[in-house]
Amino acid sequence: MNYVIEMLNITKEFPGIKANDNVTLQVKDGEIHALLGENGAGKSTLMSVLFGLYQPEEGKILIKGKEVNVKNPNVANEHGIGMVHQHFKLVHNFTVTENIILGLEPKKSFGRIDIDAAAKKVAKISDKYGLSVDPHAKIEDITVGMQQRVEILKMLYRNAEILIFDEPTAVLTPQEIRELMGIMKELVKEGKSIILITHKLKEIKEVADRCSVLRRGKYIGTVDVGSVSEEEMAEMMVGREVSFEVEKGPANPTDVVLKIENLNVLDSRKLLAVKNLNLEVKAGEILCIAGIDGNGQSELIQAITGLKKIESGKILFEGTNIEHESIRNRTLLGIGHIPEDRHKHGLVLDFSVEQNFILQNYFQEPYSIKGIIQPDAIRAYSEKLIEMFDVRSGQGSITEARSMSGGNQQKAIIAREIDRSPKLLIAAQPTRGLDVGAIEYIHERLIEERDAGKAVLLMSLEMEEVLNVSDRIAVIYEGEIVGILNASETDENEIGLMMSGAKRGKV
Amino acid sequence: MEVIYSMMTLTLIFSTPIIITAIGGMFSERSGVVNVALEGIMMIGGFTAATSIVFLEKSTSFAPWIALLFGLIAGVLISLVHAYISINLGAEQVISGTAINLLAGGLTVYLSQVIFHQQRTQSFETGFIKTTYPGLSKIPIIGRIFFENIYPTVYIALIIVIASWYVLYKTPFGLRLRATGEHPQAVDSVGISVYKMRYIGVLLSGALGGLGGAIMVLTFDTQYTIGSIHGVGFIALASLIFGKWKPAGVLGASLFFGFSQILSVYSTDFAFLAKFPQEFFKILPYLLTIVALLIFSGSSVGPKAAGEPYDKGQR
Amino acid sequence: MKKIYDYILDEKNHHFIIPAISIILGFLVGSIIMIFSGLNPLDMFASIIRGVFGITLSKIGTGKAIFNARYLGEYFVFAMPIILTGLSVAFAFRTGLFNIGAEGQMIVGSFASVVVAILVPLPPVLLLPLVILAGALAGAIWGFVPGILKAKYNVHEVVVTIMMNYIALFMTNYYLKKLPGSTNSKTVALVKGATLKSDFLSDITNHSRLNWGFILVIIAVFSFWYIIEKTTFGYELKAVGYNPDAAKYAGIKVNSRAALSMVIAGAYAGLGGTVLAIGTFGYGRVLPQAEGYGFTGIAVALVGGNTAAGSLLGGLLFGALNAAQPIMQSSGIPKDIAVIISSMIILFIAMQNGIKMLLERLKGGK
Amino acid sequence: AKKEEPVKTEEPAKTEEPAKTEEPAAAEPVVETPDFTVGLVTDVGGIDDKSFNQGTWEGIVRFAEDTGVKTKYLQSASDADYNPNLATFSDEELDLIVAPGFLFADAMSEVAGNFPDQKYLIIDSVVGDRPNLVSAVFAENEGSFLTGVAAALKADEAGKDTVGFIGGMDFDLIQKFEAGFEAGVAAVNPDMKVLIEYAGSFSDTQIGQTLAAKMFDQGAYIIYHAAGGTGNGLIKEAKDRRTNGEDVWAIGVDRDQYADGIYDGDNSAVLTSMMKRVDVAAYDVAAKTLAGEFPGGEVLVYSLANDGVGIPAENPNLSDEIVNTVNEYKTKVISGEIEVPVLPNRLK
Ligand SMILES: Nc1ncnc2c1ncn2[C@@H]1O[C@H](COP(=O)(O)OP(=O)(O)OP(=O)(O)O)[C@@H](O)[C@H]1O
Ligand SMILES: Nc1ncnc2c1ncn2[C@@H]1O[C@H](COP(=O)(O)OP(=O)(O)OP(=O)(O)O)[C@@H](O)[C@H]1O
Ligand SMILES: [Mg+2]
Ligand SMILES: [Mg+2]
Repeated sequence: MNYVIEMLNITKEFPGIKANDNVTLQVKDGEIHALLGENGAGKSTLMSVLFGLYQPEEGKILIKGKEVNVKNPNVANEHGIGMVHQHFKLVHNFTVTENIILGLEPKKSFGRIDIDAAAKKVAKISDKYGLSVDPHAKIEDITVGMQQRVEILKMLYRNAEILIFDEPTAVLTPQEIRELMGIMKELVKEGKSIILITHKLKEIKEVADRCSVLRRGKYIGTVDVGSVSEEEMAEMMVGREVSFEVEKGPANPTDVVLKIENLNVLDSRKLLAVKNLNLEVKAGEILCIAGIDGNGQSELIQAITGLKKIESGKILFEGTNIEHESIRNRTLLGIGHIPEDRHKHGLVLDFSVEQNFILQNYFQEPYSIKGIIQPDAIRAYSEKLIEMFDVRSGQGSITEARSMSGGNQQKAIIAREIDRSPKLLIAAQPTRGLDVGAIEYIHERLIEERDAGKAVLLMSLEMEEVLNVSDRIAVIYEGEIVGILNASETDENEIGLMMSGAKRGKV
Repeated sequence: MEVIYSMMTLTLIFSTPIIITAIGGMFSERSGVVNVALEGIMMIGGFTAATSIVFLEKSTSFAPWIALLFGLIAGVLISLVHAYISINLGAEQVISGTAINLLAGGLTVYLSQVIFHQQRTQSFETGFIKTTYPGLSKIPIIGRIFFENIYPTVYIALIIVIASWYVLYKTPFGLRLRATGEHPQAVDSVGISVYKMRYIGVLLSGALGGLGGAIMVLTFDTQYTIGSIHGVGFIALASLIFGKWKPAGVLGASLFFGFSQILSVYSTDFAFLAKFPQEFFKILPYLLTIVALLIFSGSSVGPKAAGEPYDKGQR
Repeated sequence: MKKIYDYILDEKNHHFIIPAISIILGFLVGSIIMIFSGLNPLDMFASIIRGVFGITLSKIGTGKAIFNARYLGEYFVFAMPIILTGLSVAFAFRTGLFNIGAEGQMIVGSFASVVVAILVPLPPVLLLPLVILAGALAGAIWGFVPGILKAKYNVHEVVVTIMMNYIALFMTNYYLKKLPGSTNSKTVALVKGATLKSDFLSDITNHSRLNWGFILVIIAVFSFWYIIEKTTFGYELKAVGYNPDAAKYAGIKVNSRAALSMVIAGAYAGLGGTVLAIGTFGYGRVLPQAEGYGFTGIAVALVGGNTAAGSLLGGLLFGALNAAQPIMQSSGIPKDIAVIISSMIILFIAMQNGIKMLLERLKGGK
Repeated sequence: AKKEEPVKTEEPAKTEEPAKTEEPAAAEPVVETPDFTVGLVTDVGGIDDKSFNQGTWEGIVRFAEDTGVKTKYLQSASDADYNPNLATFSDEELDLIVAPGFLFADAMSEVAGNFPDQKYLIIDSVVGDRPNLVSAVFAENEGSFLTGVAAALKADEAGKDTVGFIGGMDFDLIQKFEAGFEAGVAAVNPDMKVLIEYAGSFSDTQIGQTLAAKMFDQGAYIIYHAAGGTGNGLIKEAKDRRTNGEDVWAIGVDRDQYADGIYDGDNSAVLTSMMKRVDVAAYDVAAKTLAGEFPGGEVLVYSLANDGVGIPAENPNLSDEIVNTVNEYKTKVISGEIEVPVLPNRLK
């Protein structure tokens, strides 16, 4: 068989995790090969190994049949491997041509860059593949989709034969995605081979020839896309093994605590990340926002908690619009927030555990009286939380948060947010990166909150968590809720299809 | 009219060290390393040049030029410290720069005492000499400004501005340097070493800062003293910002700051300026820089990655 | 021995060990430079001991008075302003801002104190507090400008503070000369009631210039510690300094806290100017150039790990180097070695990542 | 430099090592070494500042060489050091403590009050009411008068009608230089124009040079400076212009600056200098103190009459004729026939 790339038995470990465990990937000449897997399955790691960013502990790489030691990205480039990174590597105030030729500048007399020749070449390549990129445009003036084409041109300019796309559609509009698919097809027609990393089954179905699936670092298998259904691929991706059912009784939803009406939120690139979104969360239920990373769930939560300004729409908390309330006021009104990124938002790592416990209420009695911090009250409170939530650390209350394990850091945040007894608890990826025990514990606490009559808004990327913990599931796709399902009446396949945009449900 | 010509020429002379040093700072910051050590680098360059000329002037008529070279080399050496600390050790670049400024003051005076047994270098006789170029000075207007009673170092400054513009905007090196200051990850991803580019940027600032300091001492002074540079390095920093990190802008800003000082010297000759105290003209460059920063604050000028240590792993 | 070794290698102690190593290395480099230029480093240390305590080692055994309290008094006079500028830099650091402007804040502090002392006709009991307040307030205003520019427009505070230093210098010089009775180099002497001078303190220290300024310093050190460690406001400042994103998440107004911290930092530096003007001198001075108190303050803050007590110790350390300078110079040691040592200490602290790596390697190698 | 130096500025190495001078007994076989020490506290300039610190130190060293007494000095790192440095010497009970410059006035007065048993000399400032303190001041206006005369004569000789003056900072001490110079020029040629400029600094050579260039361009033939380090810029500009064949001159201040103006081998751009003999003052007072005649509380005035100010003995750039005329004027000033003003015209 004619493979351009063979990654055989690759194992790559990070401290505490085998990101790739004996993974094999074989890419045929001239095919589009999809690499499918959940978040954290090890896709990017595998590609980073291929591109020379990481060195694997075990396994070997063959390029066009020859074993190669890809020490660094330059070696990869020499072998005709190019990569479009998920985060574009473009200089914003440079022109398209300047970005493309960076590092490989054609020269004319007196050591000058021959920018005209370069621009012509860029235009030629662009025409050849129907990319319609203006070689003289500045990056900051063009759309994200166009920027991605510049990245593609960058590879083509370097005569790359094997093109890696890491989640290329995550940041694109549907039209742009359609165009990208066309470009990919054009590329393989010209004899290139493509590895496409994605979660979206629809896309795989549309362009890919074959698909390799990873799950939790392990290689699951490779299938011919034409001969399997989306459901089958989803099953491979999610897996059946799992699931110790979480003990929980039926929900008793009562009043609506949070009501979102026609909400629109922009992301950092000024694109609509949340589109005309409507949602209700009731007291006594766990509503889960399920979706693939980057579909607007982060922006939605930041809008509710006040970390992000909204574009339009209403956020009603117990009937009052909180659009203009400060973060502090939303907290005081009774919103608790377990943030998605615990190191960025959730903790002050240089503070001690007890100082982190009071992050949301340090200014209130008994922790502060007339502007003076009350160490005794804080210590007592801290001891209580440590006891109640079993937060383990070297020196108890005075342990620096930085020195704690991820699971205990997360427990500390959860302790802080739950103990304030908020009417609405927002938990964004609360179990990310934690071990099984910690996950179980956190799930129990969330259910306890629900049973105590609180509204819980869960955001998760983990299919099991979505299914086991929540009562209702709102699937988000491209900033819209594409379906609301009862957890007891659905399954992974249905959710997976909705998450990847292949199916729409009732809203 | 006579007065205007004189003022123009003097502005060129006055601005020369500012221009050269600021262009040096531009290379450093374009590579992504903030350099507040320009003042200190100038001091080291000025001291080295003064010391070398004292020892050389009796033996060669090229002494000033050789002294410039030594000043330049000394600037490179001291900037190596900044480069290592900022680039390899990922330190807070402003702290490193501040320490170098402080060090330069102590070191130059200390070495003066070791070498000359006094707190300043010995006086030198030659330095650079203002020259009038007989043929050229007859050219209308231009001749009077550029070729009469002027130091050859002025031409060095102008050549450096043009050369740096060329290098920055026309050559592969310039493209890579600018990219490094904007988006080092992008540079790394196409196989160019970010560290190498940053070293070159910082060492260029050392070379030009050293040269600027050397020129300052060899044109205005008869020896190096602790007061020889007196804040010109910070004016250069101001010019760099006011000139938006661009060669032409830096030239314009430096000339403007130089001109404001010349105006203060001539203020007694113009009724409308005589009202302003000397202090007003001294404050002007600094005040304008703050205003400029305020105006720029909305738009993003200045190398985006300047001041941030490069971490290979970061995306 | 093993215990000491472990203590040094323990990461928990780095905040203390790294400045200590930097200080040692700074003196080491200074000593090596001296040896290379044919000087004896021990003479430098003798000068420092004499400059600080007035203990003349060579007099030991000669029967002459070995100790002279005046040196101690003058030593504190040296240390007081740089402790205050050190506090200023440290305070701003606590919210993640780099205050290179302590110099300028100090200059305007001096200026404001002198102006009030000269122009405001009040009895001493009322005047003195006003004079002190004016100094702190002027420094605070000078700190507010970069603070608000940073908070509102995200203009980098480093460049602004450098520029503000020069503006402070030239502007105050201009106005000082305009005060009634001023010459082109200084103002009239302030009435004694408007100064911090004290015959009592001077007498007990053998006519040194020790003055009540030390009380202000103690109050400043204490207030720094109190604000940072004890108050809700200090908690917010620290949170902003350590992690602005988390601070925002917790509902803290990050920008206003940053601006406020520059205001307080400026007040400390302004107070430093007050102590210098109405404690050490008793008149306003037209300065030919900046005096470097602000830059020494950076060293003080870095050595002190940006804490109150650390700045106090750092101020005493660099005060010792200052006090020793004339004595060094007169015993044939260029006084500039003190400047070299100070700057080397800052450089080594800047290199702390390198020192940490070295310590890690030592640990690994064990 | 074929001329006798009034003070040994050419050999700084000798004066720079106090360690050496502290033990004169070892260096020179003086039979009877008096137990007497003179101490100098300098300002930030230090004993090699080419200005009054250096001059004063040279006077003290010369006195030590002549008599075998001991010397010491302390250099101030800032003006905050003045007081403690003076007090340090007072503690050590030195026999005479000297400080140059009016900036010392406050510190001197305070320390002299604190140590009534010590003897002090302040140069360039009058500090009254202290019986243990002598003030030495100079008639800079008289010395400057002579340079004015010399400048005007030289300009007349060359057919030029303008001369100039650059002051460091505009305050009374420097105004005395300005006033004397103006008066000297006017005494010779009342129609001659005198351009007056102040640099606003004693250490900014950039401004010094620029001011000089401007004034030369405006027709000044000779420029006299009383601006310390700023004057280096003037001398540099004059050297440059003379190298280019332009006929312009600089006049030095404080010491004989002839050597600073040397260009092209032997030529100097420094026409003459207004010498202010701080060394003489330091020497005199030290001698009197040693002899037990310390003139406590007095104000000693050094003027043309006692050669405390004046132009150098050798002036290679001045013709004998001019020197003779200058000397005639000197006699007239000494005799009181001419009274030299202390206030410049612009302030009258
Ligand atoms: N540099 C690293 N150090 C430690 N762990 C890492 C590192 N990079 C990735 N991991 C971990 O390795 C596992 C696999 O990550 P990888 O990025 O390959 O997943 P992925 O399939 O690309 O996921 P995603 O869809 O989120 O991009 C994850 O658990 C991740 O946390
Ligand atoms: N050093 C690390 N330690 C722990 N987790 C890490 C580390 N580096 C990355 N991760 C985690 O691994 C996951 C995926 O990382 P990865 O680098 O593969 O990201 P990616 O989104 O696939 O980016 P790209 O496609 O641009 O490489 C993320 O959850 C990230 O937080
Ligand atoms: Mg990803
Ligand atoms: Mg990935």
